[in-house]
Amino acid sequence: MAFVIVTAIIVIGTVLWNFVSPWWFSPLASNWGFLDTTILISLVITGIAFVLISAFILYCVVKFPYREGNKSEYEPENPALELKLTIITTIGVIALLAPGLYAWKLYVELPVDALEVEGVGQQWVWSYRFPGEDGVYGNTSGRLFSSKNTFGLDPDDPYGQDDILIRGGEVHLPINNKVVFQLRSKDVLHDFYVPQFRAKMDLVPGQQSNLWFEPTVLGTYEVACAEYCGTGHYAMRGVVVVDTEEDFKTWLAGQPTFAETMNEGANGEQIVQTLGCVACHSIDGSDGIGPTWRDTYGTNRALASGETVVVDDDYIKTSIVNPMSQIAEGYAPVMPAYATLSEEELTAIGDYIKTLSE
Amino acid sequence: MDQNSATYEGQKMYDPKGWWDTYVFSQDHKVIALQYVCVALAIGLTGMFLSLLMRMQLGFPGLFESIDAGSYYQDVTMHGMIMVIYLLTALFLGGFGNYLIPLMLGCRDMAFPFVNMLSFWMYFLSVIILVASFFVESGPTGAGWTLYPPQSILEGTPGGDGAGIILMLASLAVFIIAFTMGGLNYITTVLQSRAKGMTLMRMPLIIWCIFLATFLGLLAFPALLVGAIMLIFDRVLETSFFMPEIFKGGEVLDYGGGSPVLFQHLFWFFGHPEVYIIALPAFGIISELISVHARKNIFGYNMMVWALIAIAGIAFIVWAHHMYVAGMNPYLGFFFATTTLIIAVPTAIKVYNWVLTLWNANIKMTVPMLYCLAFLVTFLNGGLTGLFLGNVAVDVPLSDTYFVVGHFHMVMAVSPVLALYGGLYHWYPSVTGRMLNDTLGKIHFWITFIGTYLIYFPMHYIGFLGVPRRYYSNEQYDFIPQSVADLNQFITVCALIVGAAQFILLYNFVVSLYKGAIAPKNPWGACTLEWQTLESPPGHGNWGEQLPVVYRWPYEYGLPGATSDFVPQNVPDEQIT
Amino acid sequence: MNNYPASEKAFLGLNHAQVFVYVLMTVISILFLFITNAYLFRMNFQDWSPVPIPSLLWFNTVCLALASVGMAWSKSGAKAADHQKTKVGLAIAGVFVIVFVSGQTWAWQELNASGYFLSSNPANTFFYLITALHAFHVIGGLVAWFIVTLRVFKGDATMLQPESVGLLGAYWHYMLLVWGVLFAMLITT
Amino acid sequence: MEEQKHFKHPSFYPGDAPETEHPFSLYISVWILLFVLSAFSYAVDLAEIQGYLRWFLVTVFAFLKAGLVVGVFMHMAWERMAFLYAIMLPPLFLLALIGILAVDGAFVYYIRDLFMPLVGE
Repeated sequence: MAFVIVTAIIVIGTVLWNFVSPWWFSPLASNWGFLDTTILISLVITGIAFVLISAFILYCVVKFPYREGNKSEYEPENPALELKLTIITTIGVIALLAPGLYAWKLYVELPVDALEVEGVGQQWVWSYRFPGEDGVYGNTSGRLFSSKNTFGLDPDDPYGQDDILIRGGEVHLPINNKVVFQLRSKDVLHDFYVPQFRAKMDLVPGQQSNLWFEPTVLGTYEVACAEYCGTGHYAMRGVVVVDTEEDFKTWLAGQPTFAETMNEGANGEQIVQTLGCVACHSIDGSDGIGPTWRDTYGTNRALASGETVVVDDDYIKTSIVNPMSQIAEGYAPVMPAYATLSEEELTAIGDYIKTLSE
Repeated sequence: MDQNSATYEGQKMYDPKGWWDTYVFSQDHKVIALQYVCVALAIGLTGMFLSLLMRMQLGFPGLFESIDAGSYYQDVTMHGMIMVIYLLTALFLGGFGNYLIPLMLGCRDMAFPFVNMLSFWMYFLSVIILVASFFVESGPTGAGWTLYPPQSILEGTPGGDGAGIILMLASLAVFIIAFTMGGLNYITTVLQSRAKGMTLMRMPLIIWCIFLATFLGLLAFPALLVGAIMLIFDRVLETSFFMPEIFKGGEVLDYGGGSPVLFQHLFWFFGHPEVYIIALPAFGIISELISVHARKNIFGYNMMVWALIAIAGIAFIVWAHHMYVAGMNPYLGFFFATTTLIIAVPTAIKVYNWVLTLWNANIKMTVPMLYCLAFLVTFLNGGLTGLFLGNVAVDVPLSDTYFVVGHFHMVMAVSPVLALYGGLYHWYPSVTGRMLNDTLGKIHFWITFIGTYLIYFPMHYIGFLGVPRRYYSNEQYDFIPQSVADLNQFITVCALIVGAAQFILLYNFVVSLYKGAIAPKNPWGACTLEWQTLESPPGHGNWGEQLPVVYRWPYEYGLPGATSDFVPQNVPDEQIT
Repeated sequence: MNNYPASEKAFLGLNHAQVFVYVLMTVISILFLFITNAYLFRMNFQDWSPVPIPSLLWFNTVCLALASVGMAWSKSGAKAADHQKTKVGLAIAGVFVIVFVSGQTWAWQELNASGYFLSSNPANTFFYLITALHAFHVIGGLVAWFIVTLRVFKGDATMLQPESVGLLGAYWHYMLLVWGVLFAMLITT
Repeated sequence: MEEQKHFKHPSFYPGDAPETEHPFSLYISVWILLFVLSAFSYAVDLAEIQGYLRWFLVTVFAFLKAGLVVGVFMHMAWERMAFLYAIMLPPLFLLALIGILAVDGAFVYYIRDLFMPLVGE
């Protein structure tokens, strides 16, 4: 009897929970409301099945308890009943599948009149590219990546010169405008996911994947990485700002083109953003995978080896080029070596860290 | 008759001669089964401990300084791999398969006892290699249990600098060899060594389940083997099977042209049948237990067998439902969503047949029956949420969130483990000749059932909210409210309690071995052959001089006209009273 | 190999060892099917440049075929209870398989010497991987051959029965078949 | 009640059960169905449907016919059939991997050709 009561509570609780749960869909901010509808359809159909079958189990347990000398009914088979059940199940499955397939058709057919954005993932930062005035992306290649050409654009491609590059993880989008995201990755798998937009797609190195949605609510949304991408996976946070059409245009006009970025000198802040250093080293003083950079220059640093060093230009450079040599105490030895940065770039990073301590 | 006794004499020559032969390098399927169970439970405890470490971090972030992000991901990886492969696959097929196949089919041993022994020792070796990876420099691999490249190959991944990933892949390769040896044995035994009268359609359902699961394994594991070999090549020899151009640590690496999606195809071509390799034996255990303890014949045996065959077949063409948002050709989604939802129909038939077995039955609420019923509830819950994830568009907002974690733990962790415990309580008397303690069993049951439901059920809802899985901490995100952190704390407390409760089972096992009530020969009144042996527990060779002869199907409960409410399989019609 | 009685109706009239080996062959087929699959998937991509197949491979193929002929010879001897013929067939088969395996390693060295390194192109990697995997399985057969031959020379007459020689032969014919398919794939793509 | 004493459900004892006679009409209707299905197969040829669709349709009709024959005429042999299906069906599905991988491989090639033409240079 205890089993019946407890299980009945569990089943009723499971159903009621859907109405009282403090956790529910994040407020919708895109055109993908239909995906929520399909989830609700699924919830209703599966909920009915769950309650009916559980209730049947509990009824049987109550109705047919063991009695000494009693015998169960001998009924090995009932093909008619099984056929009926199979048909009912099939109908239920079709009722689930049909809206799902329809929604998927909408999801994979990319609109042609949409704004195009390329999303590029790397450990552990997001960056974006707009095709610029000519509306055509320049060619890219995985072989052309460098700490300067962080998008791997072909410098000789005329289409690429006016491509607008967004480095640093914050992208703006115009409201009520279809957006097609073309996604690629520099290193490992990532996944572009904004909970309020519902849409989601993996970024795969060496190929391109697509995703489209239409932002419908103004505001600032967080981008989370939804495909495990290494130690900093949970810290790979980006921001999407949904603007009005005009604000968006103003913002976009202020962003550098590829040609401009290739000509600018080494800028420490830009480098640490594009290399994704800030995923682990915070600039606001909070603790991360690595030590923070806020107010750290010139302080003493205890090392895992037991020594103590002063955080100066030399220490910073060594820690970038050969991080394993001087691991700070209390932190895991997980930082990759950035051995190919030029002396100029290293100095720029050092200068930038210095500014965080003023 | 002559033939039987002659072979009995012949078989006696193979009786173990010393301590080593009896307990260590034994070729007796029952001892090998016990060895499998013990090793699998030991490594499973390790896996559970790792999961508790993860829960400590999620529930109380930063409380344990030793759990940093890197080691958290290593724990995640090893927990997944250990539980899926080294615990559940090994325990169901190596443990239950070895013990039950010869006993239930009425033969003396596996077809190739020596190969069977080799299979266990290879498995043992694979576990040793796996455990060794905890002790190498920078620890085991932290690439996630799916071992997706490029992540798994690159240095800089948690545990990626040392030999962790190589040991992992080597261990998998050895495991696959062990599984193949065991699996060929099970197939041969089922095909060849059945007792007289034991036609295929008189085999207990659990044997069908193990047989089909073995078949799935034999056909699916080579995909993993090929993937693992190619992954080792990419890692050690710097080839580019799966590796495209990669820019990492400020430089372009020496790879190019490969496709990470190819590995995902190979992995899930193994990975999805693997789900059924675990689920089918659990189905089998439930089919046995529910019939025995409800004192009623299983409903729709034929349909059950055909549903199993259908599940085993369709299981091979649903693999890419794990990859809807993985960057494969999106139009494949239509195909895989359809096949995935089709597989729901035979699975539903199985559930219907279990619950219809309860109708007009004579239900004994024994401990195994409790586990059975709890399995039905959790499997129902987990199976139905599977319909969300298999349905391609519905999967988009839910994939890679806690909804997935809740779903697969419900369907692949809680329900098989409940079936497993039910099976352990059910067959313990057959193995040891003693009963397990009922009170302890019930305490263990309640804590496990309610605890696991409380752990995994709320996860679905933070999945709706969009909390991504495999996050070391959620503190950075504004869309994740404080209540999620509170929930995580609650779940961690539940997990600790459930984890501690598993020691009740261990205690019960050990103590009942010496102090349990002496079990009668057929304590549950079951029809299947493993309870009809001459001695209980059965000795080497199982059957004494005479092999049993089978006269009926294995679920003859409540036969009209018979005085007893069950008729064992080896009782001829004339002897029914 | 097995000392326990089978049920009266064995599956399709096969004995235990036959079922074991045939199912094993299925599993091996699946393994090669997967690798072939991966090969066909990968060869489409832009960075693929085929390997020139060393002509030595043709010679090796003939050797493997002759080994199969040796096994067939041996089986016909076993059927006729002609022990001498059985032994001669076994010996011929063994020699040719050893030649095959050494020929394969020779071909690798040849390729490596002419600059087709394992990791320089996916086509090269696949060539080495596929041939090595096949050779590995052939060596497995060689071990079985070694055990059988050893027992024959110890005077174990059961090993000269058509069943045991035939089963060993079946595995080798099968290896030839697998090699035929793989080789055809390697030279045509 | 005497009859009931050794009651057995016939489907579990195929060897013991008397051969059940099918009504003649069943055979007739199956024959007609077979003819209809064959007609469909020919219709595919006549309609000059080409490419994958043709093979798909032809295979589907062939399987349906096979299923009918197996299901109705060979029901006595279904123990053996269960077995052969159990063994033959899963490997058959492995062929799906070949098809799917071919489709997906072509897709990756296409994507790279479109967006990353410099790959491989």
